[in-house]
Amino acid sequence: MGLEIAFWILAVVAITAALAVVSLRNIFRAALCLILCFLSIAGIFVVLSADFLAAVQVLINVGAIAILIILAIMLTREVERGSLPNKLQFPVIASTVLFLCIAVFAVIRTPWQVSDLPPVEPTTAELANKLFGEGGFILPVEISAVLLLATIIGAIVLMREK
Amino acid sequence: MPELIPQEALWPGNFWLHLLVFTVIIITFILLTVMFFIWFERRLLGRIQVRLGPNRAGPFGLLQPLADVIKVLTKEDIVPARGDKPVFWLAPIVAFVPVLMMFAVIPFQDGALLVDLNIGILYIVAVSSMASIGIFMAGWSSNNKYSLIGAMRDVAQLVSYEIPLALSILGVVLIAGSLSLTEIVEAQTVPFILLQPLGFLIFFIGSLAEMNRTPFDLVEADSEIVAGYNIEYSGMKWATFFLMEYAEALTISAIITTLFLGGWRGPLLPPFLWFIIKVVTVFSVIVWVRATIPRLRIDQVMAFTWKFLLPLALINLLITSLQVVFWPEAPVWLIVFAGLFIMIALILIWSKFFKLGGDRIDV
Amino acid sequence: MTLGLEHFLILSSVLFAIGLYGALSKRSAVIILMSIEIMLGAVSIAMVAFSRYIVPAMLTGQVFTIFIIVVAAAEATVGLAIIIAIYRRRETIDITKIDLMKW
Amino acid sequence: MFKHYGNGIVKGMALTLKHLFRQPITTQYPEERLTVSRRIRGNVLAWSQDNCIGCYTCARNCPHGCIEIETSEKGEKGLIPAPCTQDCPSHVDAARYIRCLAQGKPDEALAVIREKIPFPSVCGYICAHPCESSCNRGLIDEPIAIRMLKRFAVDNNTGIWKQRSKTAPASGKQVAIIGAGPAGLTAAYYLAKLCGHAVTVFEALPQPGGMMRFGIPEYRLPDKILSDNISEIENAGVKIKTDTRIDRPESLLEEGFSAVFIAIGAHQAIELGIEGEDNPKILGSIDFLREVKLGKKVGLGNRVAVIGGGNSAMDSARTALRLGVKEVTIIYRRTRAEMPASPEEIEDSLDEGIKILFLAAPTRVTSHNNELKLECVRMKLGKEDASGRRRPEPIEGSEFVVELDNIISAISQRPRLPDPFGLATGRGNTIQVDPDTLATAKEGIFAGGDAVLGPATVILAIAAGRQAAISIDKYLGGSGIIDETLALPEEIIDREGGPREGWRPETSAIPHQQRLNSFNGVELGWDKDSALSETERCLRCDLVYGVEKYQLNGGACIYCGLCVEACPFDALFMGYSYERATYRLSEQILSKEELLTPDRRKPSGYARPEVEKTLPKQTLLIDRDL
Repeated sequence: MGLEIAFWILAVVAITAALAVVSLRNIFRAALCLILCFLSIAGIFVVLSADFLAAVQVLINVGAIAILIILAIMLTREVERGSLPNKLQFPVIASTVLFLCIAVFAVIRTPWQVSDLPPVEPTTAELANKLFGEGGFILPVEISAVLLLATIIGAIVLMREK
Repeated sequence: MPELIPQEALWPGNFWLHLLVFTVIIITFILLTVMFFIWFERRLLGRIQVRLGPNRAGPFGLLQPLADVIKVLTKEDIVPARGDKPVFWLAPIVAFVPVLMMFAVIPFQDGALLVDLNIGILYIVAVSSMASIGIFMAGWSSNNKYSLIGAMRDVAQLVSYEIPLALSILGVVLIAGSLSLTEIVEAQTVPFILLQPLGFLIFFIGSLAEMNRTPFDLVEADSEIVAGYNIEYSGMKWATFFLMEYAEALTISAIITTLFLGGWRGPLLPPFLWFIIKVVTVFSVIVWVRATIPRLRIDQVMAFTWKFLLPLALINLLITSLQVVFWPEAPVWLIVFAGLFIMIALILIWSKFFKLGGDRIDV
Repeated sequence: MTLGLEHFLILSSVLFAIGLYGALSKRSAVIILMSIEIMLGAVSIAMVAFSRYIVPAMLTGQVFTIFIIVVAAAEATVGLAIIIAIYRRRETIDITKIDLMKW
Repeated sequence: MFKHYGNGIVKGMALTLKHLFRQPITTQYPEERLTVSRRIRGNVLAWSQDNCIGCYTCARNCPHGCIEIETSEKGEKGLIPAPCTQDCPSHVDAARYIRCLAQGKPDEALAVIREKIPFPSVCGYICAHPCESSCNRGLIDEPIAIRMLKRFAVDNNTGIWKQRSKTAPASGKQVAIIGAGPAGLTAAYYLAKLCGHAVTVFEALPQPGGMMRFGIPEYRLPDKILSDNISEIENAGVKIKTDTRIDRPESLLEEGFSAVFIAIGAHQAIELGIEGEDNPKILGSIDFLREVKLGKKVGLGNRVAVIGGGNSAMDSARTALRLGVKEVTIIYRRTRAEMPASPEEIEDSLDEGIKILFLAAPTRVTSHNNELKLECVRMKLGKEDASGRRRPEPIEGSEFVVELDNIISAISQRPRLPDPFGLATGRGNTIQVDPDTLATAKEGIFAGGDAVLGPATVILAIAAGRQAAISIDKYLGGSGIIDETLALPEEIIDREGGPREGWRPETSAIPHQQRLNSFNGVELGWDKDSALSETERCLRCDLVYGVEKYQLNGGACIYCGLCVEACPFDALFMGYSYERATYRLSEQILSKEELLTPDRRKPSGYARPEVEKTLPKQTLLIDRDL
C-alpha cells in the first residue's frame, strides 16, 4: 500500500517536473525542475527496490550532471527568457502524442511474463557480482572506463583556450 | 538512548513510531547541538585569540545563541525587488533539508539510528551533494553579482572536492567490507584513523572544503565578495543558512567520528556519550584549524584538490585495495606503521612536484 | 490495484515522450540536453522495471541502468563543453542559428 | 612546498594551541563609565523662531535633505552684533564690511573699519584675528578669512572715508603720551581728532610705531604700510617727538600737560634663567629684532637656536634665516599643539626650513672657543596647569647637548620701567591700573597697552588706546565719545540665496627661493574674485530674518540629530517627544525598538515604501545587473 502511494506521488511529480522542464521559459527554473525530476526518478528506483541505483542516480544525476548544467547556464546569457520553441513545435507535439499512444498500446497489449519471485535485497553485493564477477559485465565496465577517459580528454580539449 | 524509546518502536517492529520518535530526536539534537556549537566556537575562538568570547548572556554566555535567535527572528525580512522570488524563498529550505537528511543514517549507538541503510555512506555522499543546489538557488535568485560569484565558487569547490572525498571513503569501505555505517563502526576494532591515516587526512581536508569552512570559505570571503551567496538574506531565512552551515559542521563531525574514530565505541562511558565526546572533539579541531589557517585563493583551492588531494586519494585507494585483496590477514601494527610511513612519504614526495598557487590561474 | 510492470512502463513512456518533445521542439541547446537527460531517465526506469518484474534474481536491468548513467554523464559533459565552446564563438546557444558547418 | 606550507601550518597550529591555554586579557569595563549610547527617536524637532536666523546651516547638514526653510525676503527683524564683531577687542563690525565687500564697495568697507581703528592696514596684515576664532562658519567648515578680507579692503583704498571724517574744535588742553606704539598712537589719534586736544607723543626710539615697527619683521608688515597709517595720525594733528626718553611722567604734568598716557609697551626680553646666560652671544629676541630693524649689523654665526614657542620666536627665527644663517632651530618645551604662535606662522617657519625641537628645555650654556654648548633636557607633558596647557616636566637623565654659535631667547617680554616712574607694578613688571579707566594711582596719569597687559596683540593694544582716549577725554571734561560715522548707512540689507558652500580661496605667497634673500612681504593679498567668493561664504550672522516656514519632511528624516548639532544659534533642539534611551554596556545589546515593532509582514525590497517615495531615486537603486 505504501509503495503504491509513493509510486503515484512520485509519478505525478516526475511528469509535472518533466513537463515544466520543456515548457518553462526561464532556463534556470527549468534546470531546477530537472533536478526535481531526477529526484523523483530516484524515488521510483527505491520503489523498484533498487536502492543502490537510487543513491547513484542522486549522486551522479543530481549532484553532478544537474549542477554542471546549471553552471553551463550561468556561463551563457539570456537565462530568464531563453527557452523558446522552434518552428517544428506543433508537428512534434503531434508525432510525440502518436508515439506515446503506440507505446502505451504496445505496453498494455504485450503479455508480460512477470516472475513472482521477490526482489533481491540488498542489491549492492549482487550488483558487484554481476559487474565484476564470473560471467559478468567486466568488459562493458572496462569500455565505459575508456569512454569516461575519452570524455574527460574531449571536454578538456574543447574547453581549452587557444 | 534506548531507554528513551519504547521497545516496540525499534526497527523493524514498528516502522512509523520508530520514524516519528527518531525524527523528533534528531531534529531536537541538531538544533540544540547547533546552538551549543555556535557558543562553543565563539568561546573557543575567543580563548585562542586570548579573549573571553561571549560572556554576558547567561552563565558563561551560554544564552548568547538564544539572544541571537531572538534578534534574528525579529529582523525585517527583505526580498530583493528584482530577484527570482519563489527560488529565493525555496533556497534556504533546499539547502537545509539535505543536511538534516544526512543525519538519518548516522548511528548514535548500536541500533540507535533512523534507518540502517545498507548503502548508508553512499546515501550520505549523494545527499550531501544536493546541498549545493540550495546555495546555488540562493546565489542566483538574489540577483546580486557577489552572491552569484559566491554560489559559483561553492559549486565548483563542492564538485571538485567530492571526488577525493568519495575516494578516501572508499578506502574505509574496502577495509570494513560494507557501506552500512553501523557495520563500518562494528568493523572498527582499531579506529580506522590508524589504518587509513592518509585517507583520514584527505577526508578531513575535503570535508572542510565541503562545508565551506576556513581555510576554504571562499564562498563567503568577506574581503572579496562581501558575504557570498547569502548577502541578500536577512532574518529567519539568513538564520536558516547559518543553521545549515553549523548543522553541516555537526554532520561532518559525526561522519568523521563514525568513519574514522570508531563511532560510539569506547570503554567505560555509555556509547552515545562517547559518540558526542568524539563529535565535539572533531568540531574543536575544525575550530582550531579555523583559528589558525588563513583563507586560500580560489585558484589555490582548485589546484589543491586536483593536483594534490585527488592523486593522493587514488594512490591511497590503490594501496588499500592491494592490501585487502592480497594480504587481508596482515597484523594491525604493521598496517598502522606502514600507513603512517606511506602517508608521510607520499606527502613529502608529492609536495616536491606540486606548487600551490605559483602561477595565476583564472577560474 | 497492485503495482504492475505496466505502471512503470507507461510512466517511462510518458517521460520519454516529454523528453522527445523537448529535444525536438526547443531552440536552446541546454534545454535540448536536459530533455535528453529526461529521456535517459525514462529508459532507466523501464530497465529497472524489467529487471524487477521479469528477472528479479538477476539484476541485469540494473546493470544496464548503471551503464546508462555512465553514458549520460559522459554525454552531458561533452555536450555542455560543446555548447560552451559554441557560445564562446557565436555568442548564442540557439541551435536554429547554429546552422553553418564551418565558420 | 611542504617545507614552506607544512612548517607554517604545523607551527601555526602549535601557536594557536598555546594561546588557547593563556589567561584571557579581557577586562571588565569600568563601572563608572557605563552610561553610554544615546539613541534618538521621535518625530518632532523643536524649532525656536526667535533664535533662527535662516542661515540654512541645518538644511545643508541634513544628510537626507529633508529640511525646507522659507525666509521672508524683506521682513527682516534688524541687525544684531555678529560674533566676530563681539569678539573683536575694538568691536570692528566685520560682518558689515564683509557685506560691503560683497556688494563690491571696498572703500565703504574701509570706512567701516576706520570707524573703530586707526591702523586698518596694520590689522589687515598682522592682526591675530580673534574674530575668525569666533566665526560661526568655523562650526561648518572653516571660518571666514576676515583678516584677508580686511587686507583686501585696505589694499583697495580710495580715501573716501577721509571726505566724510571731521575734526573736532580745539579744546585747548594738552595731553602727553609716552610711547608711539599702537596703544599710544591710537589714543593720540582719537584725542587729537575727535576730542580736539593737543597731543604730543614722546618716543625713545628714532622712529614711531613701537612694536609694530620694531617687533614685527619687515616681511610680515612692510614699513611703508605702517608709515602710511602713522602719517594719517600725524595729519590728524598729533605731534610725535622721537628720540625723546621720558624718565618721569610727573615732569610732563609740570611742563603743562593736563594728562599723561603711559604706553611704553613691553620691550625688555625676559631672561632664560639658566646658568651661563650672561654670554654676549645670547640675544633677546626683541633686542635682536630691533637691531635688525634699525639697520645695525648683528653678527650671527651659522647655527642659531631660538628658545620659545610664541610668535616672536617665529619672527626671530625667520629673520635670522633671512640674515643668512644656515641652520635655525627653535627649541620649545611643549609640543606643537601647545605652541602659542599662530598655526600659519608655524607652518611658514617649517616651510622655510626651520627645525623645531619639541619637548626640550635648555638647562645650561657653556662657551668653548667661539662655540656655545647648550645643554638641554627632554621634557614630557604632565597634568594641565591653570592656563589649560599641559605642564612640561623634565625627564631625568635625558640631557643632551646642542652646539651653537648664537642663541636667541624668545621666551617673553616685560615692560622696561625706569625706576623714577614710581608706579605700582604687578606680575611681570606691568603697571597696575584701574581696569575700567586705565588710570594709575597718580592723578592725571594713565597707562595701557603692553605696559599693562604684558606682551599681547596689536588689536588689544588698539583697544586699550581707545579705552584710554575715552577715559582721558572724560578726565579732561569731554564727552568721551570717540565713535565717528564714516560709512554711509545701508539701504537694503538683503541676502540673495544661501551662503556659498566650500572652503576658503587659496592664499598665495611669494615663492620660497625669493623669500630668504630679502625682507619682502611673504603673504600676497587677494584679487577681487577671491575676495568676492570669500564674502559669499559668510553666514551673515548679524542679519536676523523672519523665517516664515520651517518644514521637516518627516518621511525622509532619520532623526540623526545632525541638524541640532550643527545649528550655530541653538534654534533647534530635541523636542519633548524625542526619546533618549540610554543603554548600559553591561546589558545585552538588543535594540528595544526592533523588539517592539517587528515589521515582518510586508517584505518591501530595500526600504519601506514611504521612504522610497521621498528619497531621491539614485540613493536607492543600486546597479544590479550582472
